[in-house]
Amino acid sequence: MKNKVITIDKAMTFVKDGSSLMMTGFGQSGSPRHLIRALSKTDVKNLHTISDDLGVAEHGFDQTISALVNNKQISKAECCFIGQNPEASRQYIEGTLDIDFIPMGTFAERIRAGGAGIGGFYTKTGIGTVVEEGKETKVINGEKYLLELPLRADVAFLHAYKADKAGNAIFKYTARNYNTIMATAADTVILEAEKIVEIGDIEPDEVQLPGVFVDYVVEAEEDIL
Amino acid sequence: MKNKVITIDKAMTFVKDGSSLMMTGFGQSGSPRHLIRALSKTDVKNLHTISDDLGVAEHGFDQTISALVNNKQISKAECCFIGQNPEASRQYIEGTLDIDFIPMGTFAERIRAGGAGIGGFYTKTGIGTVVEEGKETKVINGEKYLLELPLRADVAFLHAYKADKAGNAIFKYTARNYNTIMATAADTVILEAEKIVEIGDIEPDEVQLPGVFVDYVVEAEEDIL
Amino acid sequence: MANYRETIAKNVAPLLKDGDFVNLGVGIPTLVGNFLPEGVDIILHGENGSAGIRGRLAENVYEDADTFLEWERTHKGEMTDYTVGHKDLLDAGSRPITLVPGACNFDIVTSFTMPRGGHLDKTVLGAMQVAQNGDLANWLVPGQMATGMGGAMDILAGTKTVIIATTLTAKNGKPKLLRECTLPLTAVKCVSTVVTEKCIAEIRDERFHIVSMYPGVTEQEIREAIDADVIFDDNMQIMVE
Amino acid sequence: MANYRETIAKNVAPLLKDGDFVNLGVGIPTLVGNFLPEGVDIILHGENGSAGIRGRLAENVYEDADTFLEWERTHKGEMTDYTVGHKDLLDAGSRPITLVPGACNFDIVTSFTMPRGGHLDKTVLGAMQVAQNGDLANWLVPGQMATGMGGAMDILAGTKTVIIATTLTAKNGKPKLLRECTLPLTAVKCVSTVVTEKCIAEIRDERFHIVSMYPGVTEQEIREAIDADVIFDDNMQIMVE
Repeated sequence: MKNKVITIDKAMTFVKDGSSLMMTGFGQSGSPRHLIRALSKTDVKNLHTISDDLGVAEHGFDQTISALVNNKQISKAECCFIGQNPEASRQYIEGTLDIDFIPMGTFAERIRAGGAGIGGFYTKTGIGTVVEEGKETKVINGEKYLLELPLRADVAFLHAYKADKAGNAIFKYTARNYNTIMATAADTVILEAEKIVEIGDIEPDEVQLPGVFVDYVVEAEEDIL
Repeated sequence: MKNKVITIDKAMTFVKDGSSLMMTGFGQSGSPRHLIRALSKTDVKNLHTISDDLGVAEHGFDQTISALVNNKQISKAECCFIGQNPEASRQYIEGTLDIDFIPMGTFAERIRAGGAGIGGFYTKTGIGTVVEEGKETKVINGEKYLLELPLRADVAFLHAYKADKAGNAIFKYTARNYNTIMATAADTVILEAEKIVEIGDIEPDEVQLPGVFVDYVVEAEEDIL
Repeated sequence: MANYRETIAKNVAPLLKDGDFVNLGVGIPTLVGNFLPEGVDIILHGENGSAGIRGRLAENVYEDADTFLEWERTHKGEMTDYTVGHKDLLDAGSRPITLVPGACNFDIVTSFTMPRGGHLDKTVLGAMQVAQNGDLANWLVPGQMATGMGGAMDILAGTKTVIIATTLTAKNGKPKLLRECTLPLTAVKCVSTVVTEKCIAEIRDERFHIVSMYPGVTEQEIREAIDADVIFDDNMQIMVE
Repeated sequence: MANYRETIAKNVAPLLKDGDFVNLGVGIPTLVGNFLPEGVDIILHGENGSAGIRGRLAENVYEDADTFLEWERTHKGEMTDYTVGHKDLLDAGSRPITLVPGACNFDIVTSFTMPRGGHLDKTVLGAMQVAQNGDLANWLVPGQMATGMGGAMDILAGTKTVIIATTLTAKNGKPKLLRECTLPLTAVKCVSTVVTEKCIAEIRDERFHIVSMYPGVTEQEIREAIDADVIFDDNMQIMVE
């Protein structure tokens, strides 16, 4: 197995102006904060982000995706919820940040489809709501469904508790969230890990994300924010 | 959490003549052999089985699904591969066993759809082959896809290495295979486990199949076959 | 009716049955967990990836950035477990939680397989408007509130029983139980029961059937507060105080 | 050319590059693992749920039912690990295997996300027929062979590079490389390269481009064995003996 460990500076070279960027995390939980902090210190702009939410703004936890919102590095966001980031709401209502709101289960399923070679799928989520607008519908076994299409990105940022140098990863509790699917749906997948171990130090059955989906591994710094 | 442990005799009462029955296992690996052996000793017939294959017949390993084939308890099978069971091939060519062959990735995805409330999905698998016959096609982003529909069953038999009494389960190596999806796609889900432990004895992050998907847990007997 | 939020939560609790797998929305629904009778064993779903939530941490580690940062540093990696709290063990509102024995964690795809696939027994959610056909609006006030729908639409798409926990009228006194919703919908024909501080209404045959009332509340008071077809059950029950 | 199966496998091996994630089909493809050059690090995919297969167990524990049963009893639960073998660690042909350090196991959905989602770099499969447009037939002979397609169609649907390892002609001497397949297809326009015991053919512009030949084999011999449009490369290479 190949050693995929790179520096965080090297990791930043994969994100360019206008890149589409998936980031894991559900609010505070499992956010790739070290990669995001590094990206917030670059001049990269016009990002098209694909993430559950736009981060948590309260109490100064601004190294989640909120750091990129504050810097106005995002021009277009596909996400599910921004209720924990009033600044994102403000930019959205002002019209400076374009947001496409997607129901969370559909969002997850679209990313999974993007990574699994599924061309589209039918779901009942959103039937009879604004989510249905402009979408194809189909009646299957007497029930109406919406057609939803896959989502992919140029780059994905992931966060693990532990990873071996080949990218096999383990998560803690609710930090697993989008890691398993975003790792499959981006051209370049960069995983930050709180702890990096040697290849062979993780048992095959303990692995929660196969390393074959990961392109690069970055060591998260000791501090949290 | 509720204690879901029942006897294997009680488990057998859920399978009736004509029931549709999912069984995990990929050949020898992860087959719910204890439940299958018990079922092979009942008079239940006309089963509609949904399983990767029809078992391994060689060297007398006839407590995989092959036991049900030998007994002619199956009238209709949806599966991917019968190359390890010549008796199934014989019954199929003779016309006494009706088999619908499904490509394995499509088969897995259809079961997953059945368990996840997905009404159907588009895949490229089988385009231009007999698998395409009679199916709707759709061009998405310039590429042609087949529409595939969900699969569900009345009952599912699963096999775990270890489970707690609430059904949270852990598998070994390649025995995990269909457990994670078949547990979601049947009305009654019965899990046999080589080892049953108390609720709380498995860490939340170690669980590979959430107990909420499992209805009943049966202790596998000490012998293997 | 000093604390109407607790009154609502207390009256939702008896609707949850032993063994139910339930998702509780933010706000009043979250309080329901405090009022479950002894011996009633409910498994709580957290859509960010938990089954078996015990509840939020008693201590408020989110008081300020320094406190939380210090807490994160001492609750990371292998340092603590699910009974104590961990920086990576949060609820959908990003607050630290603990779990019960037998709980498990999973990824977001598995988490939404649960409601969308019909594996969740019940959900308790708040509402801005409920229509007599069961339509629900609780996510968007055009031009005013823009948070996104989160997981609500998916949870409603597949969950068998949807209980709404809400005040009978809005803060400005306007009815929330209506003939038709005027706000953008979260889901159509999904609501089973509405629990308010004054009455419990079941939705059947496109009407609100009042099955229980708070002591001292009159039928006329309820009729005036609901802008829809209302039927008072012959076998009227009394709500828990 | 004493052992044509080994000749084919030896000549497939150089087509696999360091770091490739590869699925090897049953038969000749499985032999390829024996001929990888030192230092070439290939991750082998097992469609029943492994990435990082080392190979089958050296000992034949499948000799008879009693031997295997005894082996299962001593290789179960926590008794052994992936370097030794385990009753639940099998390949797609139900044979016990071991894994390399850094290997992992996963469920069937994840396993097929790999090929169908384009995460597998290469696959090496056998063939009954290959057409000059890249169509492949390798799963069904109507009325004679009925095993099912297994995972082949899904692996072919998403894998970037498809290498066929097969004899140039069938046992009865009939060509396998054809203008059009006559047997039911496994997948359309999927084959990149065909490695046989006499030549290596790349498929480009709906023709077989012969890029390498076995020592002593003549162009005429190859032309006669292929019932399709054939072009001999100007820069012809010599196959490994």
